[in-house]
Amino acid sequence: MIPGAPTGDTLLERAPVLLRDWLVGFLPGPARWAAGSLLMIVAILAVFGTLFAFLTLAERKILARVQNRPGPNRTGWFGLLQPFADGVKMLTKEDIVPRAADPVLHFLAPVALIAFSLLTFAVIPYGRHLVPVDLDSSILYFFAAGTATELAVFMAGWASHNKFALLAAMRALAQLISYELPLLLSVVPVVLATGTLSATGVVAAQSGWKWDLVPRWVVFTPWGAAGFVIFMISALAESNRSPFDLPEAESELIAGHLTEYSGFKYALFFMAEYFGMCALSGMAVTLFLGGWHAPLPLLEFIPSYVWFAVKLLALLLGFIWIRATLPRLRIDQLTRLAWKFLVPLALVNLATAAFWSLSAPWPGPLQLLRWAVALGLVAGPFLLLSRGLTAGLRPRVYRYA
Amino acid sequence: MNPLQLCLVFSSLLFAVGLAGALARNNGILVLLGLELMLNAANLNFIAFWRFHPGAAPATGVIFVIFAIAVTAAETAVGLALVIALYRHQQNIRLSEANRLKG
Amino acid sequence: MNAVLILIALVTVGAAILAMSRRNLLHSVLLFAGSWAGVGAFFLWAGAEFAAFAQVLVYVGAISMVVLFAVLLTRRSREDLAPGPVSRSRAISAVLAGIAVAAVLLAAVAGTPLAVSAGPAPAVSVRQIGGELMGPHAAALLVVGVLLTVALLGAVVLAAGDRPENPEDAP
Amino acid sequence: MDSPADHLWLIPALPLLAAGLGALTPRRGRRFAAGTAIAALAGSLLLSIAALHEALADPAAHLYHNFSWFDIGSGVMRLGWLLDPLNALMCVMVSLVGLLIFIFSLGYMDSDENFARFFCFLSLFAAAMLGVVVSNSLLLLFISWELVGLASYLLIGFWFQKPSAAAAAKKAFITTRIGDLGLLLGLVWLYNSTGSLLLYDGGGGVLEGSVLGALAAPVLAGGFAASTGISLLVFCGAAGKSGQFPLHVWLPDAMEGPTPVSALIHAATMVAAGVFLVARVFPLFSADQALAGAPLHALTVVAGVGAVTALMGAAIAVAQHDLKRVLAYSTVSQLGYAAIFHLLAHAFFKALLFLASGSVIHAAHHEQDIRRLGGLRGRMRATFATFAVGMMALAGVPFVFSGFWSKEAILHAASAWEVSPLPLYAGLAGVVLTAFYMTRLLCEVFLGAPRSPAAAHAHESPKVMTVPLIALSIGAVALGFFGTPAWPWLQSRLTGAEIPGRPLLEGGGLMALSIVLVAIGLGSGWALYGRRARVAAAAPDPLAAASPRLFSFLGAGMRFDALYAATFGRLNRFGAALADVLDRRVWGGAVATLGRFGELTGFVNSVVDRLGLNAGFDAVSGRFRGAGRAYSRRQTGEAHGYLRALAIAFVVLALLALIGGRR
Repeated sequence: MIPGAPTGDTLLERAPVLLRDWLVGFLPGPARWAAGSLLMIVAILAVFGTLFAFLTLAERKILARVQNRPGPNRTGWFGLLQPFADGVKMLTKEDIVPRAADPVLHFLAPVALIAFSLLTFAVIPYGRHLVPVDLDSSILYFFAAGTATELAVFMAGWASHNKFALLAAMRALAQLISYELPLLLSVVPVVLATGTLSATGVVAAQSGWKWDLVPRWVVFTPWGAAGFVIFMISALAESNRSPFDLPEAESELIAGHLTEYSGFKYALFFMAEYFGMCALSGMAVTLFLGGWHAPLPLLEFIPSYVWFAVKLLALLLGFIWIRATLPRLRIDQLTRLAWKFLVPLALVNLATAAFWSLSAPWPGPLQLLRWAVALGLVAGPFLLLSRGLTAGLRPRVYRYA
Repeated sequence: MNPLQLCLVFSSLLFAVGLAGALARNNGILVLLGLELMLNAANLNFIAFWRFHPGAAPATGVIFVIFAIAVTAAETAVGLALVIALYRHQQNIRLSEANRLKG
Repeated sequence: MNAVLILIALVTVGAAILAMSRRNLLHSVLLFAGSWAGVGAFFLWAGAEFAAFAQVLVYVGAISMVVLFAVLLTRRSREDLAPGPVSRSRAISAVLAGIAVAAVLLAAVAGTPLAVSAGPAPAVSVRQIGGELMGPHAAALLVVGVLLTVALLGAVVLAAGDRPENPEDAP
Repeated sequence: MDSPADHLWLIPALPLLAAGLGALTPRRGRRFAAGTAIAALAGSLLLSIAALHEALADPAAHLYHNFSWFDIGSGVMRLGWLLDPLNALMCVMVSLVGLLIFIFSLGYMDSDENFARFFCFLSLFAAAMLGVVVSNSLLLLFISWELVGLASYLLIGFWFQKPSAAAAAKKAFITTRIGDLGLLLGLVWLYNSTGSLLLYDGGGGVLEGSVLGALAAPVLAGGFAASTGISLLVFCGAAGKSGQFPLHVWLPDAMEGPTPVSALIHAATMVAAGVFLVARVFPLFSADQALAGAPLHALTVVAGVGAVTALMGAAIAVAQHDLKRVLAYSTVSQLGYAAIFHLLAHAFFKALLFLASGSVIHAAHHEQDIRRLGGLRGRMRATFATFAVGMMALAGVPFVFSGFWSKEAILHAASAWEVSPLPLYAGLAGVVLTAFYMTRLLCEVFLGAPRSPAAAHAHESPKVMTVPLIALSIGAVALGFFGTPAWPWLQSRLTGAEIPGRPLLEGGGLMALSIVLVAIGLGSGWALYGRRARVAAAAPDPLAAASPRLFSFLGAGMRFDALYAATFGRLNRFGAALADVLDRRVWGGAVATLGRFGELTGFVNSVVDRLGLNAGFDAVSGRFRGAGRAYSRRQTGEAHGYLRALAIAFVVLALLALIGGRR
């Protein structure tokens, strides 16, 4: 492993791996790799499946609490069984397929969506030894898989042979494509700084503490913080959440491109959305929050995957929190935010990251100057562009009203 | 039948399918996609030779493919723009009807 | 080793053939996406990860979307997507041409003695590729960058055409 | 040096000024024009008398005043005025006779409407004549010579409405011009060999010793001396102007002009100019005398021509019916005698005869045919008297009249000439004939009865015309005494050497012979015409009765005109015809052929163009267009077509490569 993590390799740390080796040991040589990977897949599905379930519950509970109401507490103790109740409801509902719909695409859409979302989980390093697939360019793989989901959205929209569905699909696509750019651009500085495209490489680069107090996470650098903010906003948009959940917003276009779906397919869509959210949060943790590194050296004894889980849950609750508080954005405001605010910011951020890495070897006192310039480079454009955002907004003119 | 030849067979087939498709379909977009297939076949060859023919510097094959992909992307974008423009003029994109540019 | 290759080849070529023969335009586009993914898989099989992910990212992610949009933009009604039957003679002549080309290519492949290195795929790390790109191929990179911008701007201009200035939009 | 020659230029200048003023005066300024002309000539007369006085003071000296006219590059053309006895005498003679003629023409021309113009021409003529006389440079002489020719043309052709007058003027002008051509060539030759045209230039002049000697050297082939050649050429000019043998044809026709003009031209000046020129350049003529070997001496030629002219003139005069034509031929013959003294005398009585005939014509309303005149003795007594004096002087009636002495001197000189006796015999024959035709003229005109109404009404001319007649008759008589052999004052003045006076009768034999001849002439004339005066105008002339053919031959001026017409006329016509033929045939032909050649090239061009180029080009371009169209058909616009073509091409190429590669 990376030197400088002397105490982190405790028994607990290696427990999952030992477990797997033990299980796989029963099988003959060649099948061992297949079994191991199968096992990994099962583990991921299980963990994130339950996470999905309780996440829905948590979301509804928190939303309720924010709106000063108890939220689901009838099913099971404090409503803990609510997800299972939903699950049963979804499974028992009739799966209606419109006659004029394109059966193949209609069926294929949710499947593709789930498939591609799950693909993205393969490269996230959950723990020191818990990296399902350690690719040299895993970040690139993550985003390649991520963009494939757009196809599924289109399929859903088109296959349901419904004007609203198609229109919603188009809006969703516009949003997804718009926010893909800032997403990628905010990642580029991280790659630039760490010098590698593999997730484990990035996490390894964020190991260690400065003055044994401040961990060397990317988020604690000026451009890292800006990048993290941009990444989170884009992630929200990518997963159609909160202020950006226009496509399936109830008050707008019924259920957006999901209108013609019901029953289990609808559940699948719902699950895929949550998986997307989790995957993006996981990548955010890996890239910006130091992956499975502990915040303080003395907390090293706690196993790495625990830290990963903590950070992940924190981000997820953040998502839910934002959903509870922020109003929904209009489609033109949404795209303007992406193109006129986030993309330029990301580009400038790239410049600051370059400056940051070039000015690294500056002697002591100059470090302050380095910080000052970096902060200026981050804050300046932010203020300028934000002022640009609100200028020129005109009341929306309805052409066909 | 060494793997390289297999790869070449694979790319040839892909190329042939692309060509046949381009020739067969009357729809502008599909012709473009057929073209796309042919280009991919070429990329395929690059990687095949990169993989099985160590000789040259290690990364050239991959870099060539990356550049090829970029150029193809640009080409497709322009092609599609042309098709859209064509559609605007003749309200359908059947290439057999778009033969005004003739001697 | 070869089995996987053959599998990928079959899938890709099959998807391609299906795509070309489908009457429903959207299905063929999606199948095309599938075949491109197949090519990506081949890249992966050959060991060039970066090329594979780039291929998937560019083709499956971006180009298929653009094609889909193009398809939607160039139809007047739903049934447009299912174009009329392909004229018999054209199909036959096309297939014949395809077969002829395939035959020639296969003959060539079979005929030429190809030296094959048995060794494993040369491990090319992303850093190495980055170095190469930024080093000797920096100029090519810049040119491709410029090419992309110019092409896409041109595409926008071409496709946008001269949308009439909408009177309502005027303040 | 303020020599008298300095003022010489005034003499010709005054009449020239008068001519200028005359030209400007309008037709009604008659009195003014006549007045200025006469005043000017009177002035120049006084000046010439003064000049004569100075010249006589030192007869041998040739006073000259040269000035440079203009300079041509390196050489300077110099002109000059000359004063010596010969010049002075001539000046006096010309201006005196001129003045008398001017006064006479006052009366004669007063009925003519171009009166002013007439006087302008007269003054111009006088100025030119004086210019010839006083000039020291041959060039200046030549210039004024030409002016004289011009003036004579203008005057002869004064009544230009009459076609015969115009023709006569042209004839006079052209014949004198031919002579002048010879003169010009002589001058050019002279200038070429001596480099100067000045007669007397302080030793450098043409007539001075050194230059003359050089000229005399035998230069030309055939042993001719340069001076002989030059002098012969100069003599041509003189012959032309004074009507010598070959070029005399214009003189009788010049009678077309008004009588004062004829008088002025034939009596006093123009004809005298030729003889004066010879006298002027006499040293040049005699330069080759010393040259023994020369086959021909200039003077012999002059003498020969003179003799022939005299004999011929006299013969023709006999057969003339026109009053003035008789006098004209008599002038021609008198000039044959070519001697200065005779010239002076002749000037006076010939002018007298002309003016007398002028007053006869004036009185008889321009009737000039003597056959229709007659019986004027009673009617015009003064004219008859003066005419008789003139006739006797001309005929050479002994002792009293100047004509006799001057003729006597010439005959004496001719007899002394050893070269050949021919001139002497011709001279003597001339004397007889002259006496004969003058008496014929006198009888026909004045005696007998008037044969026409004009003659009947003739009355004496007004005083303004008869006074000059009387003056001239006094001159004719008085002048003779100055040159008698006994007292050769005049000759000695002229030659500058004192000639010893010969006793009057010393040359008795010759003088007696001539007296006898004159008597014979007069007698026969009186016998034929005096006793039996002509009865009627149409009556045949007694001589004609005797020998009609000879008479008519002489009457027609020995048919010289016909001869010339036949020779030069035809030559001219032949030349013109030749030129015309040449022009039309040769030149026209050349141009025509060129034109045809142009047509030919044009035709060939069009043929080549039509067949070769157009056809060729059209064919080729047609084929190109065909090929082009064939190719364009290939471009169907069908995208698939192109792709299919590509595929097929690819397959073919691949096959070739494979098959090629395999082998």
